[in-house]
Amino acid sequence: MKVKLVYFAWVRERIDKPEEDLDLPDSVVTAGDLLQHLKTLGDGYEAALQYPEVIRVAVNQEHVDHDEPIAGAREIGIFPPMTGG
Amino acid sequence: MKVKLVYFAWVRERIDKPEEDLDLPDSVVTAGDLLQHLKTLGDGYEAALQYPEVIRVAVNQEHVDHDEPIAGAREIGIFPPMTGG
Amino acid sequence: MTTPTIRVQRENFDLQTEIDRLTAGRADIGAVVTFTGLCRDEGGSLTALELEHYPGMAEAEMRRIGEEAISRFSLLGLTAVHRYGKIAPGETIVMVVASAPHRQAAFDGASFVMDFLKTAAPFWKKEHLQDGSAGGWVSAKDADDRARDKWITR
Amino acid sequence: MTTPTIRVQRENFDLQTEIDRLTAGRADIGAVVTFTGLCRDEGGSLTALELEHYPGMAEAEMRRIGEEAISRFSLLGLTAVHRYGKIAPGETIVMVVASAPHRQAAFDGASFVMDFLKTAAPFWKKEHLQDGSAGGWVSAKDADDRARDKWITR
Repeated sequence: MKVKLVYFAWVRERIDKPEEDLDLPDSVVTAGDLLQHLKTLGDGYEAALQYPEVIRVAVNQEHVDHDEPIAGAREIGIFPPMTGG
Repeated sequence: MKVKLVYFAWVRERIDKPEEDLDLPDSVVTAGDLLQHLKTLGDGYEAALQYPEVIRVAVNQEHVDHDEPIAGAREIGIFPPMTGG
Repeated sequence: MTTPTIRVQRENFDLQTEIDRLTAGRADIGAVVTFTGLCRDEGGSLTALELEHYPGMAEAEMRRIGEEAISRFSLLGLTAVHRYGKIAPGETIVMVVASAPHRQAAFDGASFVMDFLKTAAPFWKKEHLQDGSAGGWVSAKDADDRARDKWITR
Repeated sequence: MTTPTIRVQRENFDLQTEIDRLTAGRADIGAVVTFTGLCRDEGGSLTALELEHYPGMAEAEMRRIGEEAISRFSLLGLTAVHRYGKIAPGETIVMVVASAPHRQAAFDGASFVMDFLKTAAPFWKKEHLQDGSAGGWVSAKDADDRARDKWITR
Protein backbone atom coordinates (compact mmCIF):
# COMPACT_ATOMS: atom_id res chain seq x y z
CA MET A 1 0.00 0.00 0.00
CA LYS A 2 1.42 3.36 -1.07
CA VAL A 3 0.72 6.27 1.24
CA LYS A 4 1.90 9.82 1.93
CA LEU A 5 3.18 10.35 5.45
CA VAL A 6 3.32 13.84 6.98
CA TYR A 7 5.18 14.64 10.22
CA PHE A 8 4.81 17.59 12.60
CA ALA A 9 6.58 19.27 15.53
CA TRP A 10 9.23 17.16 17.28
CA VAL A 11 8.26 14.07 15.29
CA ARG A 12 9.15 15.99 12.13
CA GLU A 13 12.39 17.29 13.69
CA ARG A 14 13.57 13.85 14.79
CA ILE A 15 12.67 12.07 11.55
CA ASP A 16 14.22 15.12 9.88
CA LYS A 17 11.74 15.45 7.01
CA PRO A 18 8.28 16.99 6.77
CA GLU A 19 6.78 14.27 4.58
CA GLU A 20 7.55 11.23 2.43
CA ASP A 21 5.82 8.63 0.28
CA LEU A 22 6.18 5.07 1.57
CA ASP A 23 5.16 1.66 0.33
CA LEU A 24 3.89 -0.21 3.39
CA PRO A 25 4.13 -4.02 3.79
CA ASP A 26 0.88 -5.98 4.04
CA SER A 27 1.62 -6.71 7.70
CA VAL A 28 0.81 -3.08 8.53
CA VAL A 29 -2.95 -3.08 9.25
CA THR A 30 -3.57 -0.61 12.07
CA ALA A 31 -2.22 2.82 12.99
CA GLY A 32 -0.29 1.12 15.80
CA ASP A 33 1.26 -1.36 13.31
CA LEU A 34 2.39 1.62 11.23
CA LEU A 35 4.20 3.24 14.18
CA GLN A 36 6.01 -0.05 14.95
CA HIS A 37 6.99 -0.40 11.29
CA LEU A 38 8.31 3.18 11.08
CA LYS A 39 10.49 2.62 14.17
CA THR A 40 12.50 0.06 12.16
CA LEU A 41 13.42 2.58 9.45
CA GLY A 42 16.36 4.23 11.21
CA ASP A 43 17.66 6.10 14.26
CA GLY A 44 15.58 9.26 13.60
CA TYR A 45 12.38 7.21 13.42
CA GLU A 46 13.44 5.30 16.53
CA ALA A 47 13.95 8.60 18.42
CA ALA A 48 10.68 10.10 17.18
CA LEU A 49 8.59 7.04 18.02
CA GLN A 50 10.37 5.86 21.15
CA TYR A 51 7.13 6.18 23.16
CA PRO A 52 4.47 5.31 20.55
CA GLU A 53 1.64 5.53 23.11
CA VAL A 54 1.90 9.36 23.15
CA ILE A 55 1.98 9.68 19.34
CA ARG A 56 -1.18 10.81 17.52
CA VAL A 57 -2.16 9.47 14.10
CA ALA A 58 -4.55 11.08 11.60
CA VAL A 59 -5.82 9.24 8.51
CA ASN A 60 -6.95 11.53 5.70
CA GLN A 61 -6.85 14.43 8.21
CA GLU A 62 -9.02 12.78 10.86
CA HIS A 63 -7.80 11.50 14.23
CA VAL A 64 -7.72 7.68 14.59
CA ASP A 65 -6.98 5.44 17.55
CA HIS A 66 -3.96 3.15 17.36
CA ASP A 67 -6.13 0.05 16.99
CA GLU A 68 -8.00 1.42 13.96
CA PRO A 69 -7.17 0.12 10.46
CA ILE A 70 -5.48 2.47 8.02
CA ALA A 71 -6.80 0.80 4.85
CA GLY A 72 -7.81 3.38 2.26
CA ALA A 73 -5.49 6.06 3.63
CA ARG A 74 -4.09 8.52 1.09
CA GLU A 75 -2.38 10.68 3.71
CA ILE A 76 -1.36 9.78 7.25
CA GLY A 77 -0.27 12.45 9.73
CA ILE A 78 1.97 11.51 12.66
CA PHE A 79 2.56 14.01 15.43
CA PRO A 80 2.85 14.62 19.19
CA PRO A 81 -0.08 15.71 21.41
CA MET A 82 -1.49 19.05 20.28
CA THR A 83 -0.62 22.25 22.15
CA GLY A 84 -2.47 24.96 20.23
CA GLY A 85 -5.09 27.41 21.45
CA MET B 1 -35.55 62.11 60.22
CA LYS B 2 -35.19 64.02 56.98
CA VAL B 3 -34.21 61.94 53.97
CA LYS B 4 -34.12 62.15 50.18
CA LEU B 5 -36.15 59.44 48.43
CA VAL B 6 -35.45 58.48 44.82
CA TYR B 7 -37.77 56.30 42.74
CA PHE B 8 -37.11 54.31 39.58
CA ALA B 9 -38.92 52.44 36.77
CA TRP B 10 -42.59 51.65 37.47
CA VAL B 11 -42.27 52.74 41.09
CA ARG B 12 -41.31 56.21 39.80
CA GLU B 13 -44.13 56.15 37.22
CA ARG B 14 -46.82 55.20 39.76
CA ILE B 15 -45.67 57.65 42.44
CA ASP B 16 -45.35 60.12 39.56
CA LYS B 17 -42.18 61.83 40.71
CA PRO B 18 -38.50 60.91 40.44
CA GLU B 19 -37.53 62.06 43.93
CA GLU B 20 -38.65 63.99 46.98
CA ASP B 21 -37.47 65.02 50.44
CA LEU B 22 -39.52 63.59 53.28
CA ASP B 23 -39.52 63.97 57.06
CA LEU B 24 -40.08 60.48 58.42
CA PRO B 25 -41.86 59.78 61.74
CA ASP B 26 -39.84 58.08 64.52
CA SER B 27 -41.93 54.92 64.09
CA VAL B 28 -40.11 54.23 60.78
CA VAL B 29 -37.08 52.18 61.81
CA THR B 30 -36.49 49.60 59.06
CA ALA B 31 -36.69 49.64 55.26
CA GLY B 32 -39.91 47.63 55.57
CA ASP B 33 -41.38 50.24 57.93
CA LEU B 34 -40.58 52.89 55.35
CA LEU B 35 -42.47 51.06 52.58
CA GLN B 36 -45.54 50.68 54.86
CA HIS B 37 -45.36 54.38 55.74
CA LEU B 38 -45.10 55.45 52.08
CA LYS B 39 -48.19 53.38 51.20
CA THR B 40 -50.25 55.71 53.40
CA LEU B 41 -49.25 58.84 51.46
CA GLY B 42 -51.73 58.51 48.58
CA ASP B 43 -53.11 56.44 45.73
CA GLY B 44 -49.92 56.59 43.64
CA TYR B 45 -47.83 55.30 46.55
CA GLU B 46 -50.47 52.64 47.25
CA ALA B 47 -50.28 51.45 43.61
CA ALA B 48 -46.48 51.50 43.53
CA LEU B 49 -46.06 49.61 46.80
CA GLN B 50 -49.03 47.27 46.57
CA TYR B 51 -46.74 44.24 46.81
CA PRO B 52 -43.94 45.53 49.06
CA GLU B 53 -42.20 42.13 49.15
CA VAL B 54 -40.98 42.60 45.55
CA ILE B 55 -39.73 46.15 46.11
CA ARG B 56 -35.99 46.75 46.50
CA VAL B 57 -34.57 49.37 48.86
CA ALA B 58 -31.10 50.93 48.75
CA VAL B 59 -29.72 53.08 51.57
CA ASN B 60 -26.98 55.50 50.48
CA GLN B 61 -26.76 53.55 47.20
CA GLU B 62 -26.33 50.10 48.76
CA HIS B 63 -28.94 47.33 48.75
CA VAL B 64 -30.56 46.63 52.14
CA ASP B 65 -33.01 43.94 53.25
CA HIS B 66 -36.43 45.04 54.45
CA ASP B 67 -35.60 44.21 58.08
CA GLU B 68 -32.49 46.41 58.12
CA PRO B 69 -32.60 49.80 59.90
CA ILE B 70 -32.41 52.95 57.80
CA ALA B 71 -30.90 55.15 60.50
CA GLY B 72 -28.23 57.46 59.06
CA ALA B 73 -29.66 57.35 55.55
CA ARG B 74 -29.15 60.48 53.45
CA GLU B 75 -30.64 58.97 50.28
CA ILE B 76 -32.99 56.01 49.97
CA GLY B 77 -33.71 54.43 46.58
CA ILE B 78 -36.94 52.51 46.04
CA PHE B 79 -37.40 50.44 42.89
CA PRO B 80 -38.61 47.17 41.33
CA PRO B 81 -36.36 44.12 40.73
CA MET B 82 -33.50 44.98 38.37
CA THR B 83 -33.62 43.95 34.71
CA GLY B 84 -30.38 45.30 33.26
CA GLY B 85 -27.56 43.45 31.52
CA MET C 1 -4.11 45.61 43.25
CA THR C 2 -6.25 45.45 40.13
CA THR C 3 -9.25 47.79 40.10
CA PRO C 4 -12.19 47.39 37.72
CA THR C 5 -12.93 49.92 34.99
CA ILE C 6 -16.63 50.82 35.16
CA ARG C 7 -18.65 53.05 32.85
CA VAL C 8 -22.34 53.86 32.39
CA GLN C 9 -22.83 55.69 29.12
CA ARG C 10 -25.26 56.45 26.33
CA GLU C 11 -22.80 55.73 23.48
CA ASN C 12 -21.81 52.41 21.98
CA PHE C 13 -18.40 50.83 22.73
CA ASP C 14 -15.69 49.03 20.79
CA LEU C 15 -14.67 45.65 22.15
CA GLN C 16 -11.21 45.54 20.59
CA THR C 17 -10.38 48.96 22.05
CA GLU C 18 -11.42 47.78 25.51
CA ILE C 19 -9.40 44.56 25.17
CA ASP C 20 -6.34 46.49 24.01
CA ARG C 21 -6.59 48.75 27.07
CA LEU C 22 -6.40 45.71 29.35
CA THR C 23 -3.60 43.92 27.51
CA ALA C 24 -1.31 46.70 26.19
CA GLY C 25 2.31 46.50 27.28
CA ARG C 26 2.06 43.35 29.38
CA ALA C 27 2.85 39.68 28.80
CA ASP C 28 1.23 38.03 31.82
CA ILE C 29 -2.28 37.76 30.30
CA GLY C 30 -3.02 34.45 28.59
CA ALA C 31 -6.79 34.77 28.23
CA VAL C 32 -9.36 37.51 27.62
CA VAL C 33 -13.09 36.74 27.64
CA THR C 34 -15.67 39.31 26.59
CA PHE C 35 -19.43 39.29 26.89
CA THR C 36 -21.65 41.56 24.81
CA GLY C 37 -25.38 41.78 25.51
CA LEU C 38 -27.61 42.95 22.67
CA CYS C 39 -31.20 44.11 22.37
CA ARG C 40 -33.29 41.22 20.98
CA ASP C 41 -36.62 41.53 19.22
CA GLU C 42 -38.24 38.14 19.50
CA GLY C 43 -41.64 38.94 18.07
CA GLY C 44 -40.75 41.66 15.57
CA SER C 45 -42.88 44.15 17.51
CA LEU C 46 -40.17 46.09 19.37
CA THR C 47 -38.84 49.46 18.24
CA ALA C 48 -36.55 49.96 21.24
CA LEU C 49 -35.72 49.10 24.80
CA GLU C 50 -35.35 52.11 27.07
CA LEU C 51 -32.73 51.56 29.75
CA GLU C 52 -33.21 53.50 32.98
CA HIS C 53 -30.60 53.46 35.72
CA TYR C 54 -29.89 54.82 39.19
CA PRO C 55 -27.02 57.24 38.56
CA GLY C 56 -24.25 56.84 41.10
CA MET C 57 -25.55 53.59 42.53
CA ALA C 58 -25.33 51.85 39.13
CA GLU C 59 -21.61 52.61 38.93
CA ALA C 60 -21.07 51.80 42.62
CA GLU C 61 -22.83 48.43 42.34
CA MET C 62 -20.97 47.53 39.13
CA ARG C 63 -17.72 48.42 40.89
CA ARG C 64 -18.59 46.18 43.87
CA ILE C 65 -19.39 43.30 41.50
CA GLY C 66 -16.19 43.88 39.53
CA GLU C 67 -14.03 43.98 42.67
CA GLU C 68 -15.59 40.74 43.90
CA ALA C 69 -14.88 39.07 40.54
CA ILE C 70 -11.24 40.25 40.51
CA SER C 71 -10.70 38.92 44.01
CA ARG C 72 -12.57 35.65 43.52
CA PHE C 73 -10.97 34.61 40.21
CA SER C 74 -7.61 36.44 40.54
CA LEU C 75 -8.36 38.43 37.40
CA LEU C 76 -5.67 40.67 35.94
CA GLY C 77 -8.22 43.11 34.56
CA LEU C 78 -11.97 43.71 34.46
CA THR C 79 -13.96 46.25 32.44
CA ALA C 80 -17.74 46.61 32.50
CA VAL C 81 -19.70 49.14 30.45
CA HIS C 82 -23.49 49.45 30.60
CA ARG C 83 -25.46 51.71 28.27
CA TYR C 84 -28.62 53.69 29.07
CA GLY C 85 -31.27 55.44 26.99
CA LYS C 86 -33.15 54.04 24.00
CA ILE C 87 -31.54 51.04 22.35
CA ALA C 88 -32.88 49.54 19.11
CA PRO C 89 -33.03 45.79 18.35
CA GLY C 90 -29.59 44.55 17.31
CA GLU C 91 -27.77 47.28 19.25
CA THR C 92 -25.53 46.62 22.25
CA ILE C 93 -26.63 47.05 25.87
CA VAL C 94 -23.74 45.84 28.00
CA MET C 95 -20.14 44.73 27.70
CA VAL C 96 -17.83 42.88 30.10
CA VAL C 97 -14.14 42.12 29.53
CA ALA C 98 -12.18 39.86 31.91
CA SER C 99 -8.47 39.06 31.61
CA ALA C 100 -6.50 36.40 33.47
CA PRO C 101 -3.42 34.20 33.12
CA HIS C 102 -5.59 31.21 32.09
CA ARG C 103 -8.90 30.72 30.35
CA GLN C 104 -11.12 29.26 33.08
CA ALA C 105 -10.67 32.29 35.34
CA ALA C 106 -11.41 34.67 32.46
CA PHE C 107 -14.58 32.75 31.52
CA ASP C 108 -15.72 32.54 35.14
CA GLY C 109 -14.98 36.22 35.77
CA ALA C 110 -17.03 37.46 32.82
CA SER C 111 -19.89 35.06 33.56
CA PHE C 112 -19.96 35.99 37.27
CA VAL C 113 -20.07 39.71 36.50
CA MET C 114 -22.96 39.25 34.04
CA ASP C 115 -24.99 37.12 36.47
CA PHE C 116 -24.70 39.79 39.16
CA LEU C 117 -25.14 42.74 36.78
CA LYS C 118 -28.48 41.22 35.77
CA THR C 119 -29.73 40.78 39.32
CA ALA C 120 -28.01 43.47 41.42
CA ALA C 121 -27.07 46.47 39.27
CA PRO C 122 -29.87 49.09 39.29
CA PHE C 123 -30.97 49.12 35.64
CA TRP C 124 -34.48 48.62 34.27
CA LYS C 125 -35.74 47.97 30.76
CA LYS C 126 -38.94 49.38 29.29
CA GLU C 127 -40.28 48.19 25.94
CA HIS C 128 -41.34 50.59 23.19
CA LEU C 129 -43.55 48.91 20.59
CA GLN C 130 -44.07 49.48 16.88
CA ASP C 131 -47.70 50.61 17.39
CA GLY C 132 -46.32 53.57 19.35
CA SER C 133 -47.31 52.28 22.75
CA ALA C 134 -45.05 51.67 25.70
CA GLY C 135 -45.08 47.89 26.06
CA GLY C 136 -44.43 47.90 29.75
CA TRP C 137 -41.46 47.17 31.94
CA VAL C 138 -39.52 43.95 31.39
CA SER C 139 -40.03 41.53 34.28
CA ALA C 140 -37.15 40.10 36.27
CA LYS C 141 -36.53 36.44 35.42
CA ASP C 142 -36.27 33.61 37.92
CA ALA C 143 -33.64 32.10 35.61
CA ASP C 144 -31.42 35.12 36.30
CA ASP C 145 -31.75 34.60 40.05
CA ARG C 146 -30.82 30.94 39.63
CA ALA C 147 -27.81 31.87 37.47
CA ARG C 148 -26.66 34.22 40.22
CA ASP C 149 -27.29 31.71 43.01
CA LYS C 150 -24.98 29.09 41.50
CA TRP C 151 -22.05 31.37 42.48
CA ILE C 152 -23.32 31.59 46.05
CA THR C 153 -23.85 27.92 46.78
CA ARG C 154 -20.65 26.48 45.37
CA MET D 1 -28.38 25.83 9.28
CA THR D 2 -25.57 27.85 10.87
CA THR D 3 -22.08 26.99 9.67
CA PRO D 4 -18.93 28.00 11.54
CA THR D 5 -16.46 30.51 10.11
CA ILE D 6 -12.96 29.03 10.40
CA ARG D 7 -9.62 30.64 9.55
CA VAL D 8 -5.97 29.74 10.05
CA GLN D 9 -3.81 32.77 9.31
CA ARG D 10 -0.54 34.50 10.07
CA GLU D 11 -2.06 37.98 10.61
CA ASN D 12 -3.70 39.37 13.72
CA PHE D 13 -7.51 39.79 13.91
CA ASP D 14 -9.95 42.43 15.18
CA LEU D 15 -12.56 41.19 17.64
CA GLN D 16 -15.10 43.93 17.04
CA THR D 17 -14.99 43.28 13.28
CA GLU D 18 -15.63 39.56 13.86
CA ILE D 19 -18.50 40.29 16.26
CA ASP D 20 -20.06 42.75 13.82
CA ARG D 21 -19.95 40.08 11.08
CA LEU D 22 -21.98 37.72 13.26
CA THR D 23 -24.52 40.29 14.47
CA ALA D 24 -25.04 42.68 11.52
CA GLY D 25 -28.61 43.02 10.28
CA ARG D 26 -30.25 40.64 12.77
CA ALA D 27 -32.14 41.09 16.02
CA ASP D 28 -32.30 37.51 17.33
CA ILE D 29 -28.88 37.53 19.05
CA GLY D 30 -28.94 38.45 22.72
CA ALA D 31 -25.43 37.40 23.70
CA VAL D 32 -21.97 37.28 22.15
CA VAL D 33 -19.01 35.76 24.01
CA THR D 34 -15.47 36.04 22.72
CA PHE D 35 -12.30 34.33 23.83
CA THR D 36 -8.85 35.64 22.95
CA GLY D 37 -5.76 33.61 23.77
CA LEU D 38 -2.47 35.50 24.08
CA CYS D 39 1.19 34.53 24.21
CA ARG D 40 2.35 34.70 27.85
CA ASP D 41 5.89 35.09 29.02
CA GLU D 42 5.95 33.83 32.60
CA GLY D 43 9.66 33.97 33.28
CA GLY D 44 10.69 36.89 31.09
CA SER D 45 12.90 34.59 29.03
CA LEU D 46 10.68 34.09 25.95
CA THR D 47 11.16 36.01 22.70
CA ALA D 48 8.42 34.20 20.79
CA LEU D 49 6.25 31.13 20.46
CA GLU D 50 6.37 29.52 17.04
CA LEU D 51 3.04 27.98 16.08
CA GLU D 52 3.20 25.04 13.68
CA HIS D 53 0.03 23.50 12.23
CA TYR D 54 -1.13 20.73 9.93
CA PRO D 55 -2.54 22.67 6.94
CA GLY D 56 -5.89 21.33 5.84
CA MET D 57 -6.45 19.18 8.89
CA ALA D 58 -6.23 22.19 11.23
CA GLU D 59 -9.11 23.88 9.41
CA ALA D 60 -11.05 20.61 9.11
CA GLU D 61 -10.73 19.83 12.81
CA MET D 62 -11.67 23.39 13.82
CA ARG D 63 -14.72 23.09 11.57
CA ARG D 64 -15.76 19.79 13.19
CA ILE D 65 -15.40 21.35 16.66
CA GLY D 66 -17.34 24.45 15.58
CA GLU D 67 -20.18 22.40 14.06
CA GLU D 68 -20.44 20.32 17.23
CA ALA D 69 -20.64 23.50 19.35
CA ILE D 70 -23.34 25.03 17.14
CA SER D 71 -25.42 21.86 17.33
CA ARG D 72 -24.89 21.25 21.03
CA PHE D 73 -25.64 24.78 22.28
CA SER D 74 -27.95 25.96 19.46
CA LEU D 75 -25.56 28.77 18.62
CA LEU D 76 -26.60 31.40 16.07
CA GLY D 77 -23.00 31.95 14.97
CA LEU D 78 -19.49 30.68 15.62
CA THR D 79 -16.16 32.06 14.40
CA ALA D 80 -12.75 30.60 15.24
CA VAL D 81 -9.45 32.03 14.03
CA HIS D 82 -6.07 30.48 14.91
CA ARG D 83 -2.77 32.13 14.01
CA TYR D 84 0.46 30.42 13.02
CA GLY D 85 4.09 31.50 12.73
CA LYS D 86 6.15 33.38 15.31
CA ILE D 87 4.12 35.19 17.95
CA ALA D 88 5.75 37.48 20.52
CA PRO D 89 4.68 37.72 24.19
CA GLY D 90 1.54 39.84 24.51
CA GLU D 91 0.38 39.04 20.97
CA THR D 92 -2.75 37.07 20.16
CA ILE D 93 -2.76 33.37 19.24
CA VAL D 94 -6.41 32.39 18.92
CA MET D 95 -9.87 33.92 18.87
CA VAL D 96 -13.34 32.37 19.27
CA VAL D 97 -16.66 34.22 18.95
CA ALA D 98 -19.97 32.53 19.82
CA SER D 99 -23.41 34.13 19.48
CA ALA D 100 -26.72 32.87 20.85
CA PRO D 101 -30.12 34.14 22.00
CA HIS D 102 -29.04 33.92 25.67
CA ARG D 103 -25.80 34.20 27.58
CA GLN D 104 -25.28 30.70 28.97
CA ALA D 105 -25.23 29.12 25.49
CA ALA D 106 -22.78 31.74 24.23
CA PHE D 107 -20.46 31.21 27.23
CA ASP D 108 -20.68 27.41 26.90
CA GLY D 109 -20.13 27.51 23.14
CA ALA D 110 -16.95 29.59 23.35
CA SER D 111 -15.60 27.56 26.27
CA PHE D 112 -16.35 24.22 24.56
CA VAL D 113 -14.60 25.30 21.36
CA MET D 114 -11.50 26.41 23.29
CA ASP D 115 -11.29 23.18 25.30
CA PHE D 116 -11.37 21.10 22.09
CA LEU D 117 -9.13 23.45 20.11
CA LYS D 118 -6.48 22.94 22.81
CA THR D 119 -6.68 19.16 22.75
CA ALA D 120 -7.80 18.16 19.22
CA ALA D 121 -6.80 20.83 16.68
CA PRO D 122 -3.38 20.02 15.16
CA PHE D 123 -1.26 22.97 16.34
CA TRP D 124 2.03 22.83 18.24
CA LYS D 125 3.99 25.54 20.09
CA LYS D 126 7.76 25.81 20.15
CA GLU D 127 9.52 28.26 22.46
CA HIS D 128 12.22 30.65 21.26
CA LEU D 129 14.32 32.00 24.12
CA GLN D 130 16.16 35.28 24.66
CA ASP D 131 19.57 33.57 24.64
CA GLY D 132 18.89 32.62 21.02
CA SER D 133 18.20 28.96 21.70
CA ALA D 134 15.07 27.04 20.85
CA GLY D 135 13.58 26.30 24.25
CA GLY D 136 11.84 23.16 23.13
CA TRP D 137 8.29 22.19 22.35
CA VAL D 138 5.55 23.07 24.81
CA SER D 139 4.17 19.94 26.51
CA ALA D 140 0.50 19.04 26.44
CA LYS D 141 -1.15 19.68 29.81
CA ASP D 142 -3.24 17.17 31.75
CA ALA D 143 -5.39 20.12 32.85
CA ASP D 144 -6.39 20.67 29.21
CA ASP D 145 -7.47 17.03 28.88
CA ARG D 146 -9.54 17.36 32.05
CA ALA D 147 -11.12 20.60 30.79
CA ARG D 148 -12.12 18.77 27.60
CA ASP D 149 -13.39 15.70 29.44
CA LYS D 150 -15.91 17.70 31.49
CA TRP D 151 -17.90 18.14 28.25
CA ILE D 152 -17.86 14.39 27.60
CA THR D 153 -19.02 13.17 30.98
CA ARG D 154 -21.86 15.55 31.60
